[in-house]
Amino acid sequence: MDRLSLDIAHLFAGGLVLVSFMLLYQDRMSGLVNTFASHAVVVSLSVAWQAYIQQAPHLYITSAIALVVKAFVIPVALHRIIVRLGIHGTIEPVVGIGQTMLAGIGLVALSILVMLPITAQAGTLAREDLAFSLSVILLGLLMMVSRRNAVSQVIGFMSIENGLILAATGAKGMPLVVEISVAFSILVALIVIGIFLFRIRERFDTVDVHDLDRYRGERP
Amino acid sequence: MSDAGSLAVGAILLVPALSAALLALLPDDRTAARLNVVATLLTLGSAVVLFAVRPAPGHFLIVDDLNVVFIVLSTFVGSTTSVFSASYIAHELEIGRLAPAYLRFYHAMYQTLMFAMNLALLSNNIGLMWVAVELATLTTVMMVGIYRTAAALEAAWKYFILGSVGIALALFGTILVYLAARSVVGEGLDAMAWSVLVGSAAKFDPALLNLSFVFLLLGYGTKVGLVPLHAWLPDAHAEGPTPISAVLSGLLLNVALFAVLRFKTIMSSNPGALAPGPLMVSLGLLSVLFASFMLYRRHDIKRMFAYSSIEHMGIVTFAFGMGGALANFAGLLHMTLHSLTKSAIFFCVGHIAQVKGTQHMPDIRGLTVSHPLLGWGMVLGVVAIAGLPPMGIFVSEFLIVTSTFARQPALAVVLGLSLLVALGALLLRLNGLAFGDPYGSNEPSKASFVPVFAHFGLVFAAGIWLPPALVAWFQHVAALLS
Amino acid sequence: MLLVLALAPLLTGYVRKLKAHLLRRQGPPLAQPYRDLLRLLRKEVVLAHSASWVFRVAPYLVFATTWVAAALVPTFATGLIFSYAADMIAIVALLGSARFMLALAGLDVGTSFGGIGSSREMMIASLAEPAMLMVVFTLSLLAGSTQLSSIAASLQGPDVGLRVSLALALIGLIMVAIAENARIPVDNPATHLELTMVHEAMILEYSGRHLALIEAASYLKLLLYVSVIACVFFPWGLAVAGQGLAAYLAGLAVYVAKLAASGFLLAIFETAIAKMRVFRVPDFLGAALMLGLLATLLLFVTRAG
Amino acid sequence: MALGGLLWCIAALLAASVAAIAVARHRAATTFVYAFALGVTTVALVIAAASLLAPDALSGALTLPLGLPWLGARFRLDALAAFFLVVVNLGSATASLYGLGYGRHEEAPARVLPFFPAFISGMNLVVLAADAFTFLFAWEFMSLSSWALVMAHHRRSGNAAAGFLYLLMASLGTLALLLAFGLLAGPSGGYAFDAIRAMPPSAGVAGVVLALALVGCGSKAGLVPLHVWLPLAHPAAPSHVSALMSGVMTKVAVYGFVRIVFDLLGAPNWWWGAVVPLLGGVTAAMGVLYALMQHDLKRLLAYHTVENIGIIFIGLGLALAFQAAGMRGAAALALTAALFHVFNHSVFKSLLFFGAGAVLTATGERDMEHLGGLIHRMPLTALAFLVGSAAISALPPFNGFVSEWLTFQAILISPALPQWVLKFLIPAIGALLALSAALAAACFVKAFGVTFLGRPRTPVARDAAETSSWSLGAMFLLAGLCLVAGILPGYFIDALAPVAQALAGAHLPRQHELDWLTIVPIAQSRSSYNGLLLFSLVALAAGLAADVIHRWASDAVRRSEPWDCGFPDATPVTQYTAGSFTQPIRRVFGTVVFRAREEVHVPRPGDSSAARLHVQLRDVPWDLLYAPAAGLVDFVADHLNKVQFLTIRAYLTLVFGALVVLLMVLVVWQ
Repeated sequence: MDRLSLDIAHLFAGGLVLVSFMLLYQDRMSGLVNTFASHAVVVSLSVAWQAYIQQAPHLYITSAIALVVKAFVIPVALHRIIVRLGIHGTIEPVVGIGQTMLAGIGLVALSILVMLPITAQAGTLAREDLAFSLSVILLGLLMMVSRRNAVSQVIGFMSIENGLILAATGAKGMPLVVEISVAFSILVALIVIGIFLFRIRERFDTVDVHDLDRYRGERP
Repeated sequence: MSDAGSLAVGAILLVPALSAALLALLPDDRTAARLNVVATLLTLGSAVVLFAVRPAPGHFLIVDDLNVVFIVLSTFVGSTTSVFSASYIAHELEIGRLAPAYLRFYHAMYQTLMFAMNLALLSNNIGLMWVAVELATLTTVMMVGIYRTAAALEAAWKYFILGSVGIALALFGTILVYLAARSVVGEGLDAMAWSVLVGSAAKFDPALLNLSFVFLLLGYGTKVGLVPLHAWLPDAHAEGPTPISAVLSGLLLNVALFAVLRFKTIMSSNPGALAPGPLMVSLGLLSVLFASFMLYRRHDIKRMFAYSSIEHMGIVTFAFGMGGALANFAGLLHMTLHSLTKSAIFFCVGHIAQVKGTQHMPDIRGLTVSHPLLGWGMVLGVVAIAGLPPMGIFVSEFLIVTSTFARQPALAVVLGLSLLVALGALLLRLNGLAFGDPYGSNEPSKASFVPVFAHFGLVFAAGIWLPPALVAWFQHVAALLS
Repeated sequence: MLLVLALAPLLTGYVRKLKAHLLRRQGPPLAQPYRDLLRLLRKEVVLAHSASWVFRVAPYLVFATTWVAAALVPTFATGLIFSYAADMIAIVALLGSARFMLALAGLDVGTSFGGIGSSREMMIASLAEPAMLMVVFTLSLLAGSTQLSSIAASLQGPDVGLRVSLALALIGLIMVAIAENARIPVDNPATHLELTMVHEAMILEYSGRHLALIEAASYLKLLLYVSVIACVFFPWGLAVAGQGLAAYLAGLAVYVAKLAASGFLLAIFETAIAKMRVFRVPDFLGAALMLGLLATLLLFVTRAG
Repeated sequence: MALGGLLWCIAALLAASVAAIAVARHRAATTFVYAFALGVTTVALVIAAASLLAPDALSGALTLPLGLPWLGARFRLDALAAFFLVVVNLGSATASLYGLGYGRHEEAPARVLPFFPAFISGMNLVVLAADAFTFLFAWEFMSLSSWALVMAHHRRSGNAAAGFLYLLMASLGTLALLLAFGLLAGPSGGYAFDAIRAMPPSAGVAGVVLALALVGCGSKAGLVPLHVWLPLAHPAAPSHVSALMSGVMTKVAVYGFVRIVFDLLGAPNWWWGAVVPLLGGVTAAMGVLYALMQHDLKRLLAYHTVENIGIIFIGLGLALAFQAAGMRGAAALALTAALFHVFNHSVFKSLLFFGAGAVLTATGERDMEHLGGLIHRMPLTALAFLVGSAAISALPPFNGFVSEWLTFQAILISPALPQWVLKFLIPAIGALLALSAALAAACFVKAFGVTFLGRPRTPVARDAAETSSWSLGAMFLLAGLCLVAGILPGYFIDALAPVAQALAGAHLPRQHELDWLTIVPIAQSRSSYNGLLLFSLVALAAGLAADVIHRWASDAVRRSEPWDCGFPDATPVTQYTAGSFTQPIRRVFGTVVFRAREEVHVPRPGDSSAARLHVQLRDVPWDLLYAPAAGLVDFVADHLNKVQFLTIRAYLTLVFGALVVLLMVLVVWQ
């Protein structure tokens, strides 16, 4: 049972990394949002699996939250925003997709390298999960860095949160407080982001962060 | 005894929370301001009680030598700032920069921020602390954006993005710490409680700890404003309301630093883990160097002092990174004095900006002629922040530089030179601000100078004479940290 | 003291006479300087309106300081009374203060010529003094003292022998002396051509007794330098204190002879050489300074060898 | 106890400055503050003098529970401190006396009165401090209060810049001293001077400390090339403060150097004796040359401070050299010469600044080219200033000559030193010293002549008025001191004996028993000087001549137009100006030292416009050191400033990069 469950856990974690790569690969808004939805689905699945093998029922809540909020609510909201802002066009990534992919692979390698010295004492399960979640986080960061568009940056940020959830649930027996806080923070984060996008929409024609920078005080 | 202590702890947390709720409902701005002051004073009072009695550490809350210093400091600065904010906000309402609706929001947020910071300081649970810091971040984001100008929104947005990323990194670090602890102290709350972690950190897996410290340092370091994670800080200070700038510089940075310190103690009590010192020293030195050069091209007065906050946070981090009883002592002292001085400076700056109607320094001249109190307050502030006697920061910088030079001459030289560079920039600006022929409006300022000179008085006293009790306290804490 | 006062004009007159002779002129009589002084003393003083008390006090101070300085030089005998009051450095400094006062006086009336004089005089002095001091260094390092008497005494001693540095010092000292006494080629006491005059320009505004005093002072200065050279580099026949009158007389005779000789040399030198441009003077004196320094350094080398 | 009394005086001064803040607006405040300061400093002066004459009886140590908690604020009164306290409080007392009159003309008393007593107390504290923290605290406090005084007239153009440069250089010095004490104290933090004395550093460390001390104290004292701030800041302050800064504060810096190098640093190394005098000699020569080029009276005086500091450091360096060679007597001679010059310079420099202040109040002019003929309107000031000029030009019978004479005597012993470098170097330095002395004379002929003599060049100079009697009193007090110290140096040298004994382990033979009050540093046969005798002889001769002439010859006087070699034109413009006076010397030295360039614009015939002489001088140290440093800071600031204007994405990239780098570090580490 252990062996199998481990493999399945790996499967999910690895799947998550894969989806992160797909996120990087996307260059259209709507496609990006849909991919993110699937990202959330994978996360919720893996969380559910963890709940199952750890006999930790409270994890089901987390997975449910992830599924509902991030797989459905947020994508819909994002679609709305996109439509309203009229930016289904291309995302104009800063660097080409190819280089981004290569960088992503490098990051994954790095995260594995970092995890290697950790002794098995912490539990192989945790260790592998950590490696994967770390790479998901790094990929999310890479995404935020390599996109010009506010919405895609938000998506990158949320994929980071997914990575965190993966790590948190991988950590066996971690008290509930963390999940709550994660969900809570994401919720608040969404509210704030929504408010901001709304206000920004009021003032600018686009949410491209690049344009915001013109409005800084000290531009000579 | 201890129940009195737990009562005090409860008060520290509940008073801000309740008054936040109350203020959210209260329409009248005058009473709101007063209530704000009263609440902060109450909190301060109950914080002082903790000196006398303290409750036994629980699962979620703890009061120990380290955080009492921070709590008293933050509640004190919080109360003085609320006094200042009363007069500041009144003026903002007059000129109609703030709508009353936003005012209500502002006061509620202020108390929420107090609550969050006290919680972060008091929490005995790394997860809880993380939540508190997160809450503090969100509230400050709200307040930075409160003016709804393009620049303000942009600053808030930047602050929000960078802050959330930092918070995310911190969370990952927290999880790693839990993992490291779990295999030793077993699952559950114990594995996240300071009181337990510090004791048994020696047996943790060093590799995990190293990894976690990297993430925590970056995560909370973003809040501290260490270069290169500092980008949010100057704009957030410059665009938000001045009381918030004061609170940010005076308190929030300390709270984040406090978190870093907590984890540093865990790290340093584990022999196998890599010494956290070098990382902190290099980040701190980088911040000092960078910030002191950035001071030169500033035109916005609040942004300039924000950079000086970065510089001083760098100094403190540097000191704690150097470690050793002397350096730790100096670091604590420097942090305390810096939050006092910097908040006082921001009080002055707020009034100046209101009187002159601008934050653009070239348009502010000859203050000692037009507004002697404000002008000399400014001079005093720059003298203090530049670490010149008789103000207290001289003491801490003296200790830091001398104690470092005996151990790491090169580092001390770099530190000293960058301090000199910073001094040059500040003086250059001061010449323009305080001296020369006055320029701009000469309307008298209805400022409340009590908070300003209360802070300066304390800093001055610290420069002349440190009370032995305080010294013993700091030395004890310094011993704890090293 | 009175002796030097008595002898000084004589020397000057003697030099003038000699020069005249060398120029195939039959010059003024030897006693001419005395007559000049007396006549000037009897004349009234013409003061400019803008002259202040500095202008009137200066001559007396100049005269007095120079006189004292001259009196401190062991002319014909060493170990005179008061000779311990000041060593060679002090003497140089005394002359310096005399010059200081004179230069101020030159500026006092507020004319262009007075300014020219003072400024050039100070420029020359600023180089001449160090040169002089360097010479003093050489001598005192050699003699282990800055007291003129003891320098002379030690140079009388057999162990001195002939030294390169001494020769250099001598040359340097002579150059300084020429400059300080405003002789050709640095300055020409006999001209009032504004482009060239230095010393004369300073005292242009003076008349009557003031002029007399200043003239006397300059006579004294010349005598002083000559006798310094004489007693330091040709210390033979100096009487030692307490040797009795005969020795003193002998010393006196030798001294007068020395004066005559040096005066003769000076006259020849002056007639042989042409006046140089003012801005060549610094080079001239710089050379003197270098010589002095060189002498000092060579001293070590010879010591070492 | 003496120390306690002094500390009470300091406390009183501080209290006065606090009170001054309150009452500064009041009319009587000026009189009150200066009178109070005068009283207190006089008391302090008496105590200090007493404890200098009887050092064993009155010296002592005291620790107050201030400053660093585990260390306390330590104070100690020994012979050295006592001597410098005499200097400090003498200068302060006379400055206060002068201020009683001068302060009335102050336009912004509220910006002067509070800081004046604070400044004095700061200087006193530095001298009394006996641990590194208190020392640096007082040191920086002194700088800060004097900075405030420099900024008193902040509206005048250039003063703000001067204050900026001043405080920056002062902080540089403090930083250097900070590092020096960091080395001396060691990682354990033994900041008390006793602890430092207990464990003297190794030779290498001592060398570094010496260098740091040279930077730290030299920047305050004005050693070339750290002097740039001095001629800007000193003149900017009110004149009696300029006197304090120039005459006294630089001496406090010298005290710092002596305390660190002679007292704390242990046995000197021979090369110190080469470096320090060389610096001193260069400083002396450069300082006086700079001074010659100035037309601003107060700036000229400030540059002369640089020169005299150089002379003092020559003496100190010689003392180091002799000490390293174990020649105690010679070391004592050199040290005595230096310290005596410290005293003398403080006296006549204060006097000269007072005179300049009087001129400034009378005419509102600092530029000599607009002055002249003042001796007719303010004869007493002129007399005092003349005495000061003679003293600073090292002319007998005044005090400046005595100390330089002693320095020369010390130089003359140098051949006995073992090292060949020193054998050759020190006479050359002697040449520099002689040169600077002669140039100083030239410079003060110019200063006095152009300012006071001649005919007034401007209306303000024509109808100037004599200054107040308080100020005159202060000036004549100092002038009298110049003369007394000049003709009776023996007593002063004896008073310095305990200091020399404490620092050099030997002292000069007692002087005042000798007949006729001659001073004999080493031996009668070697060298001796008798100021009294010279003075009386000169006076006698002058009196005699005057008497004889007035009795036997005519004393008739006729006033008339100046003859001026037959030139009738009498407009004051034709006078020699300061610029034209120094033209020959500028020709000689300027091209080398200042890369001076002169351009003469002579209008073509028929063109009636005035011919114009344009002189351009460059400050070489500034061009070589300061300009590049400032340029570097600007460059870095400009390029770092770009970081302020990045996009959020770029900032995120920074965070990201930091994370990746740290992770890589981790990987490499394990």
